[in-house]
Order: sequence, then structure tokens, then C-alpha cells
Amino acid sequence: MSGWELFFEAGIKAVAVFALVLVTVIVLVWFERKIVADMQNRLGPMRAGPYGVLQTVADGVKLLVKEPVVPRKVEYGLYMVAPIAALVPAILIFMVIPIGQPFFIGDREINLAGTDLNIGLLYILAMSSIAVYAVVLAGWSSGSKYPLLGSVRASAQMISYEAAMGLALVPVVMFTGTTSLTAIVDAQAGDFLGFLGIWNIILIPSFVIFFISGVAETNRAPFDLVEAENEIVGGYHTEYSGFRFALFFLAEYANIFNISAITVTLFLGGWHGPDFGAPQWIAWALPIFWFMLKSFALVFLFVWIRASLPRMRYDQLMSFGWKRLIPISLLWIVLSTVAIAVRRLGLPWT
Amino acid sequence: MAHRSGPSGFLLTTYESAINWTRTRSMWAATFGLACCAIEMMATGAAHNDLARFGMEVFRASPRQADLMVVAGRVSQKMAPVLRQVYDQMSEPKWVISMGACASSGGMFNNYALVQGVDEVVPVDVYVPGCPPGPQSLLHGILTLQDKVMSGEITR
Amino acid sequence: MSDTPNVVTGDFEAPTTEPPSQPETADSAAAEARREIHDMWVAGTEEPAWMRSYTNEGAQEMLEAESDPALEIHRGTTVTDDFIVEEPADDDELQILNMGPQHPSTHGVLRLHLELDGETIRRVKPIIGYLHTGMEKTAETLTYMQGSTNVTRMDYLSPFHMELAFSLAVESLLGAEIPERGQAIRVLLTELNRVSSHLVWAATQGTDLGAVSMMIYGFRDREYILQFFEKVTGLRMNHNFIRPGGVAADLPDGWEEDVDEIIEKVSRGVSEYEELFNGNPIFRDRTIGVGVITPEECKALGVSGPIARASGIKWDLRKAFPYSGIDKYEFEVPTGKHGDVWDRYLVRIEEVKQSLGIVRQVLETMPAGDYRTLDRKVTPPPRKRIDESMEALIHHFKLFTSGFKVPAGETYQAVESPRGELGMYIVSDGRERPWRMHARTPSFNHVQALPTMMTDSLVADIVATIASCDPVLGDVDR
Amino acid sequence: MSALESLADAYPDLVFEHVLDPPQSVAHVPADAYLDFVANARAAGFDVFVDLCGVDYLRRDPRFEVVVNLLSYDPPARLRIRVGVAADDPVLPTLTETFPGANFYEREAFDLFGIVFAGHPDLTRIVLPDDWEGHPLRKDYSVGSVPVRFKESPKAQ
Repeated sequence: MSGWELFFEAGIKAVAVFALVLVTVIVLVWFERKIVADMQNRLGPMRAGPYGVLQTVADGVKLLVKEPVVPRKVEYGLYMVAPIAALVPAILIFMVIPIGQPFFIGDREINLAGTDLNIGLLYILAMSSIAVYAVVLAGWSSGSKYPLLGSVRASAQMISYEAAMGLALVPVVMFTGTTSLTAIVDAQAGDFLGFLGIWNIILIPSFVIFFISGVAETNRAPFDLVEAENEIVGGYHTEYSGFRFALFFLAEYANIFNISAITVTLFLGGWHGPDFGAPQWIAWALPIFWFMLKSFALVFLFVWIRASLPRMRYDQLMSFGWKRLIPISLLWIVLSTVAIAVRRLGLPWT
Repeated sequence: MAHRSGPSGFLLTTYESAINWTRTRSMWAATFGLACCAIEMMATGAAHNDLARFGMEVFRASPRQADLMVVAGRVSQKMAPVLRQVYDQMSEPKWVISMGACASSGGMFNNYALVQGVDEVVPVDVYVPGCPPGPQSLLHGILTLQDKVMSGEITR
Repeated sequence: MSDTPNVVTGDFEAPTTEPPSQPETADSAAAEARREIHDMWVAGTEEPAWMRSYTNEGAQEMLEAESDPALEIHRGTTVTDDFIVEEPADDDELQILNMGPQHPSTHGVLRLHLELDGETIRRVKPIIGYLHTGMEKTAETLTYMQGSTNVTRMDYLSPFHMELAFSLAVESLLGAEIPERGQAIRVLLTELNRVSSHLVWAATQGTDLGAVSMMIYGFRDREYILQFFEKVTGLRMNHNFIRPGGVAADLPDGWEEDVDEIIEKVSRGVSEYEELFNGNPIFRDRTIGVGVITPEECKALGVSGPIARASGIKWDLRKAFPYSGIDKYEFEVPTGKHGDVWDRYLVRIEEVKQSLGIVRQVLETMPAGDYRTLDRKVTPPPRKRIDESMEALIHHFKLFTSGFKVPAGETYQAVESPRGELGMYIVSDGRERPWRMHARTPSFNHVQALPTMMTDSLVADIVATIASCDPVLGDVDR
Repeated sequence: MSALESLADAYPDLVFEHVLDPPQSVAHVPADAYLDFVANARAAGFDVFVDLCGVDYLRRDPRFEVVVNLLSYDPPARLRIRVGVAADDPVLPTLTETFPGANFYEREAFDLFGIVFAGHPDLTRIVLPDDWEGHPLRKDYSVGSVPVRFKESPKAQ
């Protein structure tokens, strides 16, 4: 294996991930608008392409050609950097998620993930924290009051939920014994009684806490305090327009998909799923299909939550994070430890 | 076609109409409700009339991200500077629909308090008549605006 | 404006009095400094200097911080409570934030001047007038016949109540008797209007708390009622249907089925809202104990309607001073205990059900007869007579061009609008046009009471409190 | 004894009108007894502030009138207080000490009629811009209507 081949492979993967993120976001936004519309007895986008499938394209291109206003009072450098700082981590997170079964070209194994980091989980936690910096910086650098309130809220929210998110992952690591996402998916291979996948979903408290923190991490309803339209107008992106706003928009939806994909990877068996004895050329694509299906099911959950729940208040959000999620995570870690110990060493009195 | 003043090469016109297509299909309105008409504007966004069909359910609270200002209701002398400021805060290209009799001409309130027509403050692209205009009238106004944008009648 | 050709509603002989000099404003240097801080909208980044000098907006400052009895009442700190210790906040820590007039949750063009300590509101000052339409002046130029066209545009969510209050006031000066069917139609329409107004409240309350679907649901159910209104009056809003002397026309054929359908659909919708909200822990957390106002404060500030009822005052003008034969129908007056947003939610939802009950009773007991008074003085001749008789045509023409004369006198007539006591004070000088018409509108008091409800709450609670007061800015500014 | 009767006993000189439909009582109060009377009315049971507005009678003396509406919840009764205000010195004491709810209404009356309420904590214009000249609801103030112009018509050019 030469260096060129590695470079080539990495290049293709990077481009592919970027393209995948864009396509997913385009589908995702349309999906969300259609689902929300259906839940509200409406039709949703209908005019841009058949059933409005090109709606996101129209939005994106329009924002691209729209005038980007830079208000007078901004901190110029940070104001410009913030949208990029929002989007880059979103794409970087997606780089480590395995979206399908590894396959072989000749004797070369191609892993269907941007890269297989052996510290994948830590990497994800680190990257998602950086994404919050973008929000904080955007709010602060706008030099205006509503964005500032938004960024203050964002930092408080990050502190509360980052901790819960990290703690929720500890039992997963303890059960699977690895922090590599590929290895975690592999650990969920096989089935139980012939049809139930042995997924990490048995760690239900972890799953629930991780998903809730994920919703908070992506600033989605009911935790969308950062951009609460009815309270602080647009929050951190109030002063952004044109393409810079589009980057925030893109990052938000990419993050939604990321959280769904990570949840699928960690708890729902990743790309594992029945292959129904399909022929080789279909069986190759089935894992990707399962992965996407599971991810979009979770995205649907995101949308469902958004369509039905009111927004939480600042202090309630904090107390929910600190007084509920974190203690439960800690308790669950202790229980998991005991369970693992029992599984390995047997009951103490036997 | 006589009134078209933009570039005339084939590629450029195609590009131009593609851009115009995206603009018409994704015309985000600023939440700028003033009076009775604002209620009808909200009703237009609701289930029965569903502005979302045109990709317009995205009401932007921040004018910087909005393309369209629907001046829905009577504009008082006190509100006029604010209205102008919101208009100035919107980024180009931007359009204005004057919704209802009061916004278009002062309506039945020809008195000291009201600006007699919002076109004294901001340039208006489409006037929607009615007091208040029903959702169908507003939709018609929006479609008219889209036609005008599409045909290049309004170039910004 | 005064140099333009004008219509003067009074007589010209009167001496013009110089407007009295305005009281001295606060220290101009301090005001100037404040004005620098002040920004009109969100950004505060683009306010050109000419605009500031044009509107002189900054002059509407927060009150000086000295303790002033009225100010204390405003801030809700007159309640002496041993547990409350005033935290001295440094001026540097406070920031002034303008919410509105263009803000998604100020229900139009309300502007709130907030003094924030972090996210906590220390002081609030509502600034109104951005929708001032001069309707009270316009009313002096319109005949009584045209008057309801004007008033119906005040509170655009409950136009029938505005028309009813105006008509009742004019009728009490005229001494006109309205036939039973006309009264029943009035009750039917006003109660349906109460339901539709409360549905808009439900929509905005939900959406302001972040439940986006509620917006659509509320407007969806309201649409059924508006379609009925359109069928009856020809307009979806601003109907000008209830007029002095009765109503403009009889109900259309088949109205019973329509009303029946509305009752069924709206009841279903309301039970959907309850499903969405009643057991929802986030909704309860967001509303319980938020925006509290006590009965004493309600009385002193003139707060009425569902807000007063939610704080425990069992008072409904429909029970206390029945109008338009509403005492013939049975209904309950729901009350709350705590006066918070949650109780207002419960009270309003219950009011919707009670109103639907009244509508059901009207549907079952609609009397036959005339829908307007037969007094030829105020009622135009029937359409058929105009074709036959020249006198009728002239009478019709005179009535609609110059209106009818109303005996001199003054009256105050109030109805229970969806927002509270809606009063109409009319002074007549015996001619066709009111000498003075003043509308006592409930939202005006509610906006005034906002500081009392909001002080020391969070930004998110402000939004919930405004929505629960359900102010209509057309009603506030007139 | 009802609230109204006790009030009438306290002020034997005052003129009370009783209107039956709708049931309300009207008291004509001289300007110097105004504040005192309202405070007594509140003590007598009319403790709900309803309304305050100005009226311009133009040719009458006193030219202005301030009309205050009070309400008693139990028993249900309305009291309307009418106070004349002279045109050359349109000053009345403020009600905000007794009823904080009078705050906005007094500002409105000041804004639209130019009646000054002495002692009001923040007597500024409320519905009109601060730099407005004149008081529009006075009878000698024009409605301010502008003739309808059609922009495309040749005359308007």
C-alpha cells in the first residue's frame, strides 16, 4: 500500500463525506418541513419541484446569492469565522461514523467511514463542544443584544448537557470495551433468538440520556433557547444574513443528522440489519440502507418532538440537566459497573 | 420582453432565470404584523391556506434573513420610522407587499395619526386590496409578486 | 398635518387655547446619555441620527430610579415581604433592551423597554402608540350609522364585541328596543366571536411558548368560525354587521347546520389542545407561577376579563349587567385561584366551552321575528319597499347619507369582550354624529399591568405573560 | 347601605344623576373636591378603576371635562364622576396615588387633550410621538385628513 493510495483514498472519502452531508441536509430539511406540515394538517412545500423536493436547493441558492450584510458594530474577524466554525465540526464529526459494511476492492479493505479513529467517541465529544464555540462567538461578535443573550444561553446549555452526554457514553464504552466507533458497531453484530439484533439498546437509560442531550446539543426544540424566535428573535444568528446564515442553517441540520447517526451507531447496531439472503449486489447496499433508515427514524423523532413540545425555560433547562440527567447518568454508571462485574466475576456470594 | 433590461446572452439569461426561480420559490417573509391584516396573514400561513406550499412558511423574525416584507396593517406616524428601519435592515434583494387598504392608502382612516399609504415610506412592489384582504387575496398578491420577479420586471 | 385641508369636528367660534407647556423632563444630559444606549429595534446597529431626532424616541425613558409610590406599584414591590431582600444591582450590570415594536412575540407593535440583569427583568416599561389610528377622532366625523364601521377595526380579534358595545351605547341614548331575534343573533355572533378570539389566543400562547404546531391548530379551528362569519356578514373580519337598531341582515338559510358543525369541530379541537398541554410537564413548568397578578392589583389597575377571573375575581359583565338578553342563557363563569398564566389558560379554555354551550342554546331557542327594530328613525325600509315607493327610497337615502339624530346625552355601555370589559362612552349633542366617542378597551389596562406581572421574571416568562394577557394592539392604541 | 348611598350621604351638596338603563350613577364633582371624592368612593366600595377620559365641550365653561368610571363588584354598581376642567388652566390632580390604573389613561388624556395631571409620575405623550404638536382630540384640532391623490393622475404631477 503506497502513500499515494492512502492519500487518494482519504481524498475520495473526504469529498464523499462532504457531498453526503450536503445531500443529507437537503433531504433532511425537506423531510422536516413535510413531516411538520403533515402533523399540522398542511401540505408543506409543493411548488419547488415535484412535492417540493427542491425546496432546500432553492433556499440554499437564494441565500447564496443574497446580499450578506455586515453590521457596523461587529467584531469583524470572529463574525466571519463563526459560521465556518459551526459547519466544520459538523462535517468532521461525520467523518468518523461508519455508515456501512467494510468491503474489499481486490485485497484492500475499504472501511465505509471517513476514518476509523480508535478514540472516536472522545473525538465526537470534542468536536461537538467546538460547535458550541461557534454559537457563542457568533452571538458575542455580532455586537448586538439579542445575539448576546443567545450566546450566553448557548454556553450555559453546553456546560449542562456536554457533561450528561459524556456520562451517558461511559456505560457504552464499558460494555463494548472500546472507543472506536467501528469496533462498537462490530460489537453489536449477531442476533438474539434469530431476529433481534443484540444492540446496545439494552442500555436504555444511556440511550435516552444521550438522545436528550443530543437534542440539547443541536439546539433543537424543546431546547432551542439559543435561537428562540419568540424570545430573542433569532438568537446568535440574528445579525447574519445571506450565505453566512446558510452555513449556520447547514450546520444545524448536519448536526441533527450527526446526532441521529451517532445514536444509531452507539445504540441501534449501526449498519447491522437483516439481509434476507439477498443477492450480493443488493446485500452490499443493504447496510447503508439500514443505517440511513435508522438514522432517519431518529430524525423523525427530532421532528416529532419539535412539532409537539413547547420550549423549556433557561433555568428549567439547567436544572433538568444538572438535577435529573447527570445524577441519573451517574447512578446508571454505577449500576452498569456492578452488572459488568457480576457478568465477569459472578455474584460475590457464589 | 421589451421591458427586460438585464443581460441578454443565453447563458446569462438562463442563469438569471435560475436565480429568479430560487428567489420566487424561497421567499421568506419578515414577521411584520401591524393590525387586522396581520391576523389574516397568519391565517394565510395556517392549515387551510398554507403558505408553506410556496416555501414561505419560514417567517424570519430577523429582517436580515428575510426577502419579503408584508406590511400588514395601518402604519401610524409613530411606526413609520421603525418600518423604514426594518426595511433598511433587510438585505437585498427585498420586496414589499402592501397588504390591505390601510397600508396601501390609509384606508378609511384619513386622519392625523396614519401615514396615508406605506409607499410614502418604503417602495412597494405589490398592493393587495381589501379590508382586510382574505388569505386568497394575499396569496394572489404573492403569486403576482413571484410572476414579476420571474419575468424580470423587478430586478434588484 | 394641521396645514392640510381639514374637517373640524367642533365649531370654529371657540377660542383656541394654547396647549399647556409640558412638564419639565428629566435631566437632559442623562436623557441624552440614555438615548445613546437606546436602540429602536433588535440590532441597534443601523439607527441613523436623523431618525432619532425625528421621533425623539429616547424621550420615552424609563422612570428615574428613585422610589416613587406609583413606581413601586408599577414594579410590584409595594408588597412588603420579609423574604424579599432588594439586591442592589450595579448600573454596569444592567442592560437596557428594547423588545419590539417589531418583535415576533409582542403581538403586533407593543414595545417593551426592559432593564435586564442577566436574563432577569428588573424593570419594564411598556411603550405603546405604534398603532395609534386616531379612531376616536375619526368617530366624530362619522354618523352613528357609519360608526360601527370604525369601531369594528379597533379590536380586530373581536369585532362583533366592539360593534355590540357601540350599538348598545347608541341604543341606550335612543331608547330603542331590539326584537328578540336580533338580540339572539347578536348573542350568537358575539359568543362565536369569543370562541374565535380565544382560539387565536391559544394559537399565540402555544407558539410563544415554542409549541409551533399550536399556531396552526388554533388558526385551523378559527377558520371554521370565520367561514361562518363570512357566510353571514360577507366579511371574515371587521364585519360592520351589528349596527345601532339591530343587525344588518337575517341569518342565511342553513345556518343551523353550520353552527352545529362549528360546535362539533371546535370542541374536538379544544380537546386536542387539552391533550397537547394539560399533562405536558414543560407547559406546566412554563406557566405555573408565572406572571402572577393578585385580585387587589387587578382592581387597582382596572384589569378585567379572563385575567381578573384567573386571579379569583368572580366577575362577568354578562352576569352582572346582562345585555342583549344574554341572561336567558345558562353558563358558568370559570375562575382561577393563583392568577398565573396556567390559570388563565384554564379559564380561557373553559370559557370557550361555556361559549359553545351558549351558542348551542341559541341554536336551540332561536326566536322568530324581526332582526332589527322597526323604528323608522333608525332602520332603513326593507329592500322591497324601495322598489315600490319613492318615499321609502328617499328615506333610505337620507338615512345612509346624513344618518339619524340621537338625543343629547352621555352614556357608558360595557360588554364582556374576550379580553375583558369593553366600554363605550358616547357623548351626543343631539346631532347625527357623536360629539365624543371614547372606547374603554381592556387591552389598554392589561398592557399597563404588564410591569406588575413581569418584574423580576425571566425573558422567557415575559413572552408567556404577554401571550397570556392576549393584548390586541389595535385595542390598546385605537 | 349601598356604596352609593353612603357616598351620597358624605357629599350632600353634589348632584347625582341616576341612569337606569344601563344602571349607572353620575356624580358632578368640582375640581377641588375631585381627589378627595375619588378616594372616598374607593373607600365606599367603588374600588375598581375602569376608565378615565377627557371630553372637549369647546363652547362650554369649563371647556374640558374629565370623566372617571368606577365600578363596585359587590353589589354591582357603576359610578361615573364628571369633573370640569377650565380651558385656560387645564390642571387636575392625578389619580395615580389612589388608582395606579389611572396612569396610562391620564397620559392618554394629556396626550390627546392637553389636560395636565399634576403629580403624575411620568406625564409624557403616550400614543403620539414625543415631538407631536397639539392635542388631536381637541375640537379645534383638525382631523388631519389629506385629500386623496392618485399617483398616476396628471393632476398629481
